[in-house]
Amino acid sequence: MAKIKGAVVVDVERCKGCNLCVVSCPSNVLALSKDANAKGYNYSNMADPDSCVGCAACAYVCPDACITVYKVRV
Amino acid sequence: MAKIKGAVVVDVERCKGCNLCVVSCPSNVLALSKDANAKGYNYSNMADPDSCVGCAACAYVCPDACITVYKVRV
Amino acid sequence: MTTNDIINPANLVYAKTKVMNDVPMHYCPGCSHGVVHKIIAEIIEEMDMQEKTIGIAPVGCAVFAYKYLDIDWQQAAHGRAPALATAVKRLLPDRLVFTYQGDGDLAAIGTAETIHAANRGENIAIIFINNGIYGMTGGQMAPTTLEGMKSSTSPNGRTVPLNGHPLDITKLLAQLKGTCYVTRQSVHTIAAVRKAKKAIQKAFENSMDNKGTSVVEIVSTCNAGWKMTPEAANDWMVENMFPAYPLGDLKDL
Amino acid sequence: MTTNDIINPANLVYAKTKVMNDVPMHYCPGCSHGVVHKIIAEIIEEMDMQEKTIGIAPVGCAVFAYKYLDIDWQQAAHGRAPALATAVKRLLPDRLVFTYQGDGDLAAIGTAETIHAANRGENIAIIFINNGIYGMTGGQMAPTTLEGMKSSTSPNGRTVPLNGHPLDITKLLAQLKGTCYVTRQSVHTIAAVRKAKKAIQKAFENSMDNKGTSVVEIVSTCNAGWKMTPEAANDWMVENMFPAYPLGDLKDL
Amino acid sequence: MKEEIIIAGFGGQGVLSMGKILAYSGLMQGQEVSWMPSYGPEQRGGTANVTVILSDERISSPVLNSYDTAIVLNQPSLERFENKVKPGGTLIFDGNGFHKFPTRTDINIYRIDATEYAYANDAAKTMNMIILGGLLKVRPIVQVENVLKGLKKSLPERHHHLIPMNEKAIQIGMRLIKKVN
Amino acid sequence: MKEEIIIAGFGGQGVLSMGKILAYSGLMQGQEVSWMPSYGPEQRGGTANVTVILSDERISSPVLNSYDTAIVLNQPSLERFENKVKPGGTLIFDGNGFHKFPTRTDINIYRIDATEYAYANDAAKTMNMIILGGLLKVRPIVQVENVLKGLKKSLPERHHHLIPMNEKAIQIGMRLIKKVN
Amino acid sequence: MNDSEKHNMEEVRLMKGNEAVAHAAIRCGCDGYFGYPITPQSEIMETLMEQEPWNTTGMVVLQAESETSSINMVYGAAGCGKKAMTSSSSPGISLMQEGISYLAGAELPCVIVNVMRGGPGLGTIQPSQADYYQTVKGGGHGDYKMITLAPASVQEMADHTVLAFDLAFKYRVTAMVLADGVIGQMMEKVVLPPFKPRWTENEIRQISPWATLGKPATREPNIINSLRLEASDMEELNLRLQGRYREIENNEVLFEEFSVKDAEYVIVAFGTTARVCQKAVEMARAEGIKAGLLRPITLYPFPTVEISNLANKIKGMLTVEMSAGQMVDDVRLAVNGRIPVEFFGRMGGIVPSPDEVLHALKTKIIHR
Amino acid sequence: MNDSEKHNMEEVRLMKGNEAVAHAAIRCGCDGYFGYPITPQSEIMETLMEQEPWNTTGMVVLQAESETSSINMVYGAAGCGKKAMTSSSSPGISLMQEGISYLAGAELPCVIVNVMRGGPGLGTIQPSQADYYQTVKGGGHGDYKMITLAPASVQEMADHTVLAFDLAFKYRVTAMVLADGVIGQMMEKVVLPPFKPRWTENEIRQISPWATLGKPATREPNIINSLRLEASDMEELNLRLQGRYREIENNEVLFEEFSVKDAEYVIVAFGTTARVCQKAVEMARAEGIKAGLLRPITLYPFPTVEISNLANKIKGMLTVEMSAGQMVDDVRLAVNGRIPVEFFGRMGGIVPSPDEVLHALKTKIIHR
Ligand SMILES: Cc1ncc(C[n+]2csc(CCOP(=O)(O)OP(=O)(O)O)c2C)c(N)n1
Ligand SMILES: Cc1ncc(C[n+]2csc(CCOP(=O)(O)OP(=O)(O)O)c2C)c(N)n1
Ligand code: SF4
Ligand code: SF4
Ligand code: SF4
Ligand code: SF4
Ligand code: SF4
Ligand code: SF4
Ligand SMILES: [Mg+2]
Ligand SMILES: [Mg+2]
Repeated sequence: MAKIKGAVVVDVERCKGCNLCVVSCPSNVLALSKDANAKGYNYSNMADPDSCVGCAACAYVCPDACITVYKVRV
Repeated sequence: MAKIKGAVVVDVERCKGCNLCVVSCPSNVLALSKDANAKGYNYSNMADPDSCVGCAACAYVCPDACITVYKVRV
Repeated sequence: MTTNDIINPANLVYAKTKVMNDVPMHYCPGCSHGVVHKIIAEIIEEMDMQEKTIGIAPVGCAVFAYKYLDIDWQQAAHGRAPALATAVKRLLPDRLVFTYQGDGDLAAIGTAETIHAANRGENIAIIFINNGIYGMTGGQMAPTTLEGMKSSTSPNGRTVPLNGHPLDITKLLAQLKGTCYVTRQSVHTIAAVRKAKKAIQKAFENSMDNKGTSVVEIVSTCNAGWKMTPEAANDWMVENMFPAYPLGDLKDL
Repeated sequence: MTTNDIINPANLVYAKTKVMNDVPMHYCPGCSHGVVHKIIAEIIEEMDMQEKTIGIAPVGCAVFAYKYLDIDWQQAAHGRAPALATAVKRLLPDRLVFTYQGDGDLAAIGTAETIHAANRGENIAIIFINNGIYGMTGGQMAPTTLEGMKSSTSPNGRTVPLNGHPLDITKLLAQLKGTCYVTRQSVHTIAAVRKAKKAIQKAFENSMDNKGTSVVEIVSTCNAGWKMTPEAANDWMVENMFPAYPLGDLKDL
Repeated sequence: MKEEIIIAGFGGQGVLSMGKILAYSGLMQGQEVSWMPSYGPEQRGGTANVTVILSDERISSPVLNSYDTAIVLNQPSLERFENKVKPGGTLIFDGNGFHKFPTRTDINIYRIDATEYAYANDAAKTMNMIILGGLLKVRPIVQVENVLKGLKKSLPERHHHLIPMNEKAIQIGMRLIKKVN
Repeated sequence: MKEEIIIAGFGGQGVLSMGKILAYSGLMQGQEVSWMPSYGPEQRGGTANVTVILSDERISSPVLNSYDTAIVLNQPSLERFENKVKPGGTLIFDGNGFHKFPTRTDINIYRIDATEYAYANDAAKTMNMIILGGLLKVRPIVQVENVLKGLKKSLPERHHHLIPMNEKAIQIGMRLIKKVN
Repeated sequence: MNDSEKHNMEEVRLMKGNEAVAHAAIRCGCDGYFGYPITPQSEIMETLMEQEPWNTTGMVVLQAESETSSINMVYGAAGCGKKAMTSSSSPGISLMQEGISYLAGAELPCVIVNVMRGGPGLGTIQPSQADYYQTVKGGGHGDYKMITLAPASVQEMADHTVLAFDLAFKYRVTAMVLADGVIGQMMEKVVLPPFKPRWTENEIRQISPWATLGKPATREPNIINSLRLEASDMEELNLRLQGRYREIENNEVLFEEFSVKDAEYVIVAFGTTARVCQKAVEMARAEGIKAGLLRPITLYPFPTVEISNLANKIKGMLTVEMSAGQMVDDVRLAVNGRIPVEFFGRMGGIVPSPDEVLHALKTKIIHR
Repeated sequence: MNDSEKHNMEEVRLMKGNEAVAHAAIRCGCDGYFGYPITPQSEIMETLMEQEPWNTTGMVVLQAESETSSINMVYGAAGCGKKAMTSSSSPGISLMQEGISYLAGAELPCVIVNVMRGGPGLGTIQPSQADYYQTVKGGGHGDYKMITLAPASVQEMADHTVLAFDLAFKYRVTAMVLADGVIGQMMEKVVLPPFKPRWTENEIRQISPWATLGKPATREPNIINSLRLEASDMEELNLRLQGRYREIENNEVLFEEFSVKDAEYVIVAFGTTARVCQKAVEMARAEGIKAGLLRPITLYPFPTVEISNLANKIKGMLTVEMSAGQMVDDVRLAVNGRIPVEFFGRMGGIVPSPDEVLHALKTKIIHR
């Protein structure tokens, strides 16, 4: 069975650190960073990139349209 | 069986000759007069007083509260 | 026994209530408004509530209701009677507060005020005269005007694409949690008048018992606006209005 | 295969639609408005309707919707979006016309406009963001605020005697003859987002097919007004809003 | 030439349409005209009246306080307008239902029992044309031929067959009217 | 004595409440005070600022164009208000997240790294009191004892147990603040 | 002779002012009418419904659920660059004030007809001019102006309807036709304006490039909007509006004079009242009094310069209105103290009589 | 010391103008508040909801579904002789114009607070004074006036709320407290007014015998109404109203002067702007310019006589407003051409600065 691997890119400056992507990710890939962006928000990023399956759950629920999702079969 | 006899008094100046009492009377007692009142309306009156049974149907439906009803058992 | 013998206070069966003033009413001959006024006056007399009642008059043919019923009245801006009634009842909670509104007043411009007062469950009675037309202003289309019905703003009859559907607002009001009693009546026969009177009396009692909002719709005629004789208007109403606005209780908690 | 290898246009699964502008949105972190904006933008792109769409923005937090979706917009007075939409659609019958309204806008001050546009069966789509509060003005009670729910004008929780019942306006709209499609959705999970998107797409198609008025309520959060984190707000919504405003189609003709 | 006329009576007596026909007649003979109804408080069963002005010159005020001619068709209208006829002017009344009659001596007073005639001859629909005929007999301010032209212009085509009937009514009115002072 | 102060930063940094405490302190020492927030367009995530005036005399305009003292807690606020400090006045900034720093030489500039301190010491709740402490160190416009009185007055009774903690924060701020020019 | 030539023929008709508005609207290419019945102007919508222009020109006519809704429908239609209008009478116009302010803020052109009746409150349905302040000074919030035309005849009811649309689109403002019950209800001769076709969408794109007709890839989105986040942006909008108002004041003043040339005393009055005053002037002249009449046709822009110039030549002015005295403020502001300006008015639905006016002229101005 | 004595103690507090309105309303025996949220005045209703006066004084506080509804609730409450109020900001006040006209026609006393923001349209939520015309000239239809108080401090927000009720009941009119966003949002010291109990029904029967409390057999029905069938009856109502307005103009003018005694130039300004101008006057005096400030506290009735008298003594006046120039009309009408009257203003939410005002005084008046 082909394995699916995904990756996401967060638009860091657009992100408001709401954490909704984090809790919606089935694979616990995302986490809020310690650093803040220019607006003072702790933005989301891939804490565990290897677990990403590219399901886009995070992107769908992101209110600020910050997340771009990629996926490959390997 | 006691017979019931009724009578109505129409407030002629208040009456607007709408005819609703006339058509609502089960005994065909009422009719609009040929004469008009001061406002130019052909008012209602008892055309066939003997048939009145004092049921007050006319009075209930009169929009202008013109009709007073009396009734006796004879 | 002659008629004159019968006409004797001792034999009195029915007479105009004192709560109804002696001045002639301005309504067109045969207008339903008069009958409803009379019923309300009778109930107020029978409940002995003259001293405790505040009526809210609409803008519509019944704007002059305050001339005919011998109680305290407020005359509301077009459609806003329920807002006035809300304030009056909240500030005078032991009073009987009712609005008297036409279909233009209640179901067009006053839609928001009606729905929100009813949804808040204000302890008021709403008497709603649905004659399917704007009587006062010369017979324009109302929200409740039936499909195909002519009016001065639908001279060839109401059509849905141009004017939308007739609005059954009473049905909506019955859905609201704030209403305790919603009923539809008419006043074209003695039986109907008697039932309508009972309904309004119940609505008034609900107001005094603080049970919520009561709505009594009276499906009515406007013979002037409909351009018919009063009798023909009654027949037309039975034939056309009743199927669209069927009589009976929609809600009674 | 590294993350950088995967991040390649060829592997793209999901990206912000072009109909959504690049400017940052003013919404609070986690606000449902953003998700709904995004869905609408995606549908407009997918239906290739950018050139044919006119959106009507409300007064409410979404007043700035016109900054975020790259289409023609009109900004309506508080509550009047359905009146604007009525005129726009009647004058441009081949356009996609939708309103985007909050619960204060649609169900309080705009009650009459909403009900009458829907009852006329205007061929528009109404997107209704029900977050149970006036977000924009700082969290006051809305018509849809639940019993017991705190807001800045019900600091100890809404109570029926003081503030009346929560208003389920969508249910009323489903009763009206002019509506063809009335549904209630949410956007807190990917599944919900997908369903909501389908619903809005159907509403838009109905507008283009002139089938009547479509209403898509999105039960939403306002974490700022509710004074919760976005996640907690989602949970609170599931637990408290959904029982009062159950998801699903109320009408689909 | 300028003629300032008030026509007043119950609603339903055709007061407004009589005024309208008069105004159209003026129009037909090239005059300036104005027709101003009392559009009172949607009077249900009240009185109606209309001010009609025919003039060779531009008409200033369409609302007047005194009139060259008053046509009054019920008691309240007589009471209201008798005093507003200019000295030397004309007052025409339909005597039906009157219990008090005009008393001025400085004006010309005419009676026309059009209602009675119409009732007796089943001619309610042309009653206002009868009265108009009476007016034209004593104040020939417009020519009958222009009245008929005006009727043609104001009536929808499907009612044009009624015009001869109306012409007859005018003749009747001219016969019925009587000077009473 | 009159002191015109602007405090500016992100919403959520306690800008408005810092101003409020300052105003209350002025009240406690019998001064006239005014507190005027930018109540901007319900700015979600925008900047917030408040103008506080303490004066021995009646305060005329509560809205100002220049200030004796500016406290700026983020970059945009520095850019907006640096130029509005009166010559010889005071500018205090929290360096956290700044990439451009104040450049004026005709005013006294202080830095207080309260955010950093609060982050390190889990003291986010008293951050604004730390900054206030810093202010009072360099501009002793109100006495600490009046600040505490003001706190007592403005806080609901159930929060009075927090006052000692706030007093400590003031002391910390007095230590943290550093002149940078 | 083809159909449109036939239509364009000058034909004298007799109709009510209200009817003239309806016919003129159809003929000048109005796209949409939205209204709610109220006396004394319901004939406007009734005539439209009878004419069924949707079958001929394609004009939309819709009875709204309220005046609030009507004015916002007008906003929606105007936002699409369409010629939209509504009409009402005093209480209904009061309900439109928020919408009117929005229209001004969003710089939308449209036409409103107010056939005024006696107020305040429900008042009477009789004629009045007591909405002058509301119209000319500002019934809604914020700084804005409406071009205000005051017809004094049925002919002007028709002409001003057309003119109102022209001016509204020239300046992207609301143009109000401010009539009163008399003008709305009276019948007079009228020659209706010629038929103009409604604008096509391409024409709208030319005339009103800001209109929301859907955003092609070739332009930025069009946003109809009066909101500004920053006060400075809002001031900029206000400055633009104020600039436009100065232009209107410079270019669009209309008025009519009657016997003013050699006059020593001038009456200023508009609408029905001006006609009454014209009669009063005739009567005064018959008595040898050198009276004249200045009738502002535009109430905004007001003929300030003309009245100011007049003040240098005459002895006194009388303003006559069916109100407690509203336009008289603008007359006084124009005269600025140089000669006496007095007021005579009737209220609540009463039309002043020529005798009263003449009497007022004598007692308040000539023999003061 | 019992509870009410404690309450009556003068205690200095710090609060927002909006909060002060709420507290003052409760304390002065207000019976009912009806409102709808809008920035920058939502704290009024929020404070009331927090205070829960229904548990103490029995005052009713209700969030209505709209401003239209609010003002009509006020009408209903006022019709019962109750002390009723609402508050809003510019767009919301525009929605109340029909109701305001009805209140005037029915001669009902009540209080409205308008915390003005920048317009027209949705505009900004920043402070403005551009609803002066709407308030003082007439936003609703028909001839009517509202007593208009213009607070310039948080203390006056409290005091004017109380005063507004007193004046409203004295004259059976609406009293408007016309504030702006600055006054509503700023915190200042305030001493709240003492507690007054709400009127009992018997007191209401004494004070407002016209109130609809239910009709006892001993009197005719009370009818709250603005409708008249006959124009002559409507005129009678109007004449009564106008008579009352003349009384108000004679008795109730309030204003404040600052450095006016020896002034050569006087600035006229109200509300927040007056405070800015006071600072400008201080600056002018520091430069040796003999400037002064006249602050109308009542905008209606306007201090016409005082300004007129001043015009005989000084060289010029500058009116400063947060608008395109509205009150300046009333200043000019008072001055009637005797000295130059110029205007300086900022719009759309911008508060003018003292420097700007001083500059305007110099360039527009002193060195013109
Ligand atoms: C704000 C406002 N709009 C319109 C009107 C005009 N108007 C008076 S009564 C009425 C409608 C009356 O119809 P309805 O409520 O059905 O009462 P009816 O006369 O049929 O009993 C209208 C539109 C008004 N007075 N005020
Ligand atoms: C006429 C008017 N009244 C009140 C307001 C103030 N106001 C702005 S938004 C809003 C309510 C917003 O609530 P909602 O519609 O639920 O939208 P949300 O912000 O929650 O998305 C109110 C009352 C206004 N702008 N105009
Ligand atoms: S959902 Fe979007 S905005 Fe929220 S944290 Fe994730 S990426 Fe950032
Ligand atoms: S794409 Fe799916 S797996 Fe990957 S981060 Fe997003 S939610 Fe998690
Ligand atoms: S119902 Fe009444 S008004 Fe009608 S005819 Fe009979 S008595 Fe007269
Ligand atoms: S009382 Fe009955 S029987 Fe007698 S007249 Fe009336 S309806 Fe007829
Ligand atoms: S118009 Fe209609 S509703 Fe009005 S009084 Fe006449 S019949 Fe009755
Ligand atoms: S206040 Fe509420 S609705 Fe508004 S942006 Fe914030 S979370 Fe969203
Ligand atoms: Mg009706
Ligand atoms: Mg909301």
